[in-house]
Amino acid sequence: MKSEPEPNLVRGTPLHEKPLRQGKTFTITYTPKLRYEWDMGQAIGRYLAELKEGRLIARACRKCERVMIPPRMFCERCFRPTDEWVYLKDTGKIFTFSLCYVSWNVKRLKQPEVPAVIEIDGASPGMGILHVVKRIAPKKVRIGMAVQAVWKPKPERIGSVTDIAYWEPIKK
Amino acid sequence: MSRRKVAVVGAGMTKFMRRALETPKELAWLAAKSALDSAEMKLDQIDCVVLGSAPDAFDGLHMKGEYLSDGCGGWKKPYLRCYVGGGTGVYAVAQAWFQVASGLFDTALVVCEEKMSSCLPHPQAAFLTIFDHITEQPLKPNLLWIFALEQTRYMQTYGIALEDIARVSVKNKRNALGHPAAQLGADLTIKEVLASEVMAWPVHRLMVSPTSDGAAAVVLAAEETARRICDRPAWIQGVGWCLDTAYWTNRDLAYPEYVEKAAWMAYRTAGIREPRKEINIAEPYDPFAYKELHHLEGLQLAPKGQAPRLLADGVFERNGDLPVTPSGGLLGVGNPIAAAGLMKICELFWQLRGEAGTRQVPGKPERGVAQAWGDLMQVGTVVVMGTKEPA
Amino acid sequence: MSDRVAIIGVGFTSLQPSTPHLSFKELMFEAAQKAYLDAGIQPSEIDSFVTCAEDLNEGLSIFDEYTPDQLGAVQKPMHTLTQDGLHGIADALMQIRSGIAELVVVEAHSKASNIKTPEWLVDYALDPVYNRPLGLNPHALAGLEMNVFLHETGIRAEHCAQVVAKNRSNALRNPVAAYPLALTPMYVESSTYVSYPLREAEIAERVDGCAVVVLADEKKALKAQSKPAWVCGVGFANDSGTLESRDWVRADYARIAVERAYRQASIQNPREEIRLFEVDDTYAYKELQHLIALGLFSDGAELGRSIEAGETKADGKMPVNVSGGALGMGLPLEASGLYRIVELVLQLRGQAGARQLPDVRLGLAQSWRGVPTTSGAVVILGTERPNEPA
Amino acid sequence: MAQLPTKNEQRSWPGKIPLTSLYTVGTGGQIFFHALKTQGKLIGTRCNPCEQVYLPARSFCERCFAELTEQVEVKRTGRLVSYTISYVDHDGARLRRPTALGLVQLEGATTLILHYLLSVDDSTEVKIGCRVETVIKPKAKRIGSILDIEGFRVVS
Repeated sequence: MKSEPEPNLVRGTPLHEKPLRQGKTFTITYTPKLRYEWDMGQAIGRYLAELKEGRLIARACRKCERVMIPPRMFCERCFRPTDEWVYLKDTGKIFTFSLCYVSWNVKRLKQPEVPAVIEIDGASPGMGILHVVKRIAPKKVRIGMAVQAVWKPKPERIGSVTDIAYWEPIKK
Repeated sequence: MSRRKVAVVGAGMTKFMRRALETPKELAWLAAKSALDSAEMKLDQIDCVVLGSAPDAFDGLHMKGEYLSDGCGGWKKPYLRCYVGGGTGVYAVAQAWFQVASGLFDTALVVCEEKMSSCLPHPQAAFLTIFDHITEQPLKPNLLWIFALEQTRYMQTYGIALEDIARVSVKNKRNALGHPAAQLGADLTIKEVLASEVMAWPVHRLMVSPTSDGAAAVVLAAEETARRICDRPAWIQGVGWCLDTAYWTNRDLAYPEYVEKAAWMAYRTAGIREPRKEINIAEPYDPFAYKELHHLEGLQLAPKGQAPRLLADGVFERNGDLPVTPSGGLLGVGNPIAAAGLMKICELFWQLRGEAGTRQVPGKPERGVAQAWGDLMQVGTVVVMGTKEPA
Repeated sequence: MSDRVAIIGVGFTSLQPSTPHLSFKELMFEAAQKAYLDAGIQPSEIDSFVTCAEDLNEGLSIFDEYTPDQLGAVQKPMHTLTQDGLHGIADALMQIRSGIAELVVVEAHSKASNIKTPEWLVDYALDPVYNRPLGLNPHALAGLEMNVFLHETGIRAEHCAQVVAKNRSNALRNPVAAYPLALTPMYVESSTYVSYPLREAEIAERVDGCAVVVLADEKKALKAQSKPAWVCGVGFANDSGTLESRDWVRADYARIAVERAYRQASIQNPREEIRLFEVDDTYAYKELQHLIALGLFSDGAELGRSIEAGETKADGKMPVNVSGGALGMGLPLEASGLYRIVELVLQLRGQAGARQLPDVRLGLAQSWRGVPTTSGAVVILGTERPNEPA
Repeated sequence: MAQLPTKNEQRSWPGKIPLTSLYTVGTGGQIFFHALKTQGKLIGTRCNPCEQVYLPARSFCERCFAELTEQVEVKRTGRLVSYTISYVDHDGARLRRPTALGLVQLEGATTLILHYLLSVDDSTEVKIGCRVETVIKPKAKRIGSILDIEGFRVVS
């Protein structure tokens, strides 16, 4: 039996950027063409259609009495169809948040984005959606802060979660 | 035939690297070959092969399990690729465990591979495509978001200070200094970790594991074979896995219930009632510093919200009462997703056999737990290994 | 802990070229509800769940995130295999036999209609260094394989055309099938070449659908409300993942998989003992290549004669793809194998309606994962509780 | 219960996988492409116990997992194992000029190689089993890619 791997037995050839650039290491670059059109289905189809109208809608399960957003046609707890559509307010509370200085493709941002999970008023406790908060100094964002959706103007809405441009604190 | 005992009889891994010259197949082969060599076995003694690998978007190959099959030793063999996101590395051992325990196979080669550097513009960009395609991707989220959102929740719920989280980075990067495969071993102070730039508050750069290329492998054998070919098999005493809802914005993020459920599934099989007393060494998943603490609580190795205090008290140091991540973990060794999880199993194998060199924890550990986590903060996978044959 | 394992419930949607009214979750929910109803179980009783899916077929990375809710699997053991549904059946069997679970659910589905660039997607599966730069349409790999297969075995293009005519005609009697058509081999032989010698009509069309299968240990199976379909044998295997060194004439992955399955099921003479075969026919020639790999014919000449005599037709001596196969039902990606399992279960139960065969006691399903893979699996199901556990 | 979307409602959401992939050719590939680019040679690696010569060169034997260090130069001539003529592109459109592809076993190799069949437009122009020769691009045009090989030409 050999014992713990000696450093020279742990193999692998780290490649540094220089030989890559000099072309000593052969490489192939390829951009795949992977396009999709995902069926929204009943729950998300209605959700987006309502967003276009400037409304948030949820589905309710009569058995566990939860009002769920994003909506779904089945209750994942009770394993039964959900029962009805319920309109919610476009206000809520910050359930958790971050101040993010990096974009999705890892570019540094000067001003942080404020992604947050927003617990929606009218949904069951803890039922939130992912979105972004703006119009507040990042340092002042707090868990539990009351926020309100800021909708894009109606002609700009396309039936998307981005029809809500962002969420902002409710001024008292 | 019914359930049989199963042991790990060999382990191996490649270096973890920012970018490797090797192809994904070659990385898989290097690790698999090293594991076979350590068990003094040949490929034709392997009955089945299990691959674990995370998203195809990293290596840049649709159906990458099929592509990787010959690199993993799957040539003309029963071969499966299992998948639970970041939890895959530890899960793959559970998969191979039930394949051998079932009596269908006597030996299994488990290989985990990831070549994240293939992904441009940056490996992190692939993570955009893990979010819900309709309700989340249009917001252009990145992986840091969900970690930061969860960390905020964890800190707020239990009143945890950022210093306590930075301490995980200090410990793990220091532990990694003794690891021959490590990408990011370092001797740092809490101050230095906190001085690194904020990526997504409260997450600083030095609290995040790197993206890596690499592979790891272990060999599993059924009891008769294990006893015959191996002088000190590391017995698999329990396995568990659990998947929570995809609706992560509907969940309390302060505590990982799915890790608790996976842990109890493994502990029940292992006959463990008091994990904190009965486990000598832990390798919880640490892609971000706070996750190690979060997971220790899920693993029942610290009361809720108390892991930071135990860490500060030195309990989790290599010479502490419960050494945690003596390998150096993902923060120190590197994070080629699935391979990083399997690296933790390799570490338990070496630690339980007293072969971990400068990383060896004192006191001849008899039982260890490895855990990985993944998806949208959703998956817990747990393996308990020990020097004693399971009952 | 149980050595014998049976399928106690199946649920499935009809196969359709597109399913625009349902999200993949809603499609899965429908099939799962039907399967649990058929098995007479509540999801809370289920110990473990398996989904068979590939990220890029879904267009989502780490797709296993999205699998638990609509199956009733939240906070339960659940994992994904990036393989065919038949691999999932083997996985479930191993879980049950290891003692870690008593009731396991296997799910696989296809939303192929949502993939707008299917050939580009398969292209992304090719080796990026040696194969992909050639810029070939991936069907060309099937063209190459078909050509050397015909050349080496003496099977003729007419035989392949007969497979298409048979399977699409069989689909007329299968209400879930998407491509039923009463056609003649002539129709196939006049279809255009996609990649010589492979013709357009010889390629199965992708479809949407979802199938869910419930497996149970012996104790639970004996108490089940439906007649259990016992798993008598399973096998799965890969040949090389590299095109340059795999076998191009024999489907070795199927041969290796079936050898294990026959051994487990104690089958000496499969042609005599097994009543029906559901064999991968992603391309028409594949059905024939697979029948040889399964050890049902010693060579191409014997197989050719058998086809000419109509033996593989629904009313023949050894019916192959009574369901319509992938050519007749359509190809629901990873769910392909599970739809073949569904067919076996219905036939074994005597619930196969207009296509019911008499006296079905043993059936075999076999899958292949399509180009460029050499991955396949075999499952043998029977009405009798096996003497030797699978 | 569910309301079906009305006719004018959007029912699907478009998207893509927005990535590019950068592949290294690996330690085996470095040997093969270096020889191809600089010398126009076809280099494979041998596994003696398994009696295999892998072309292009590989760093390991898939059958026994041995590390392969013995390099073998493979001849440019060989036998056509199979061929196909591809009539459609990746979008399913008919190609203006079909592409002929060959699967070739070169003399000295036990594995096959897939590449274009040059000057073949029709299935009648070629037969399985015929002799072919590898056409390699002139040195100035070689970059260390499988496309440094132009394809195979049927030798009459």
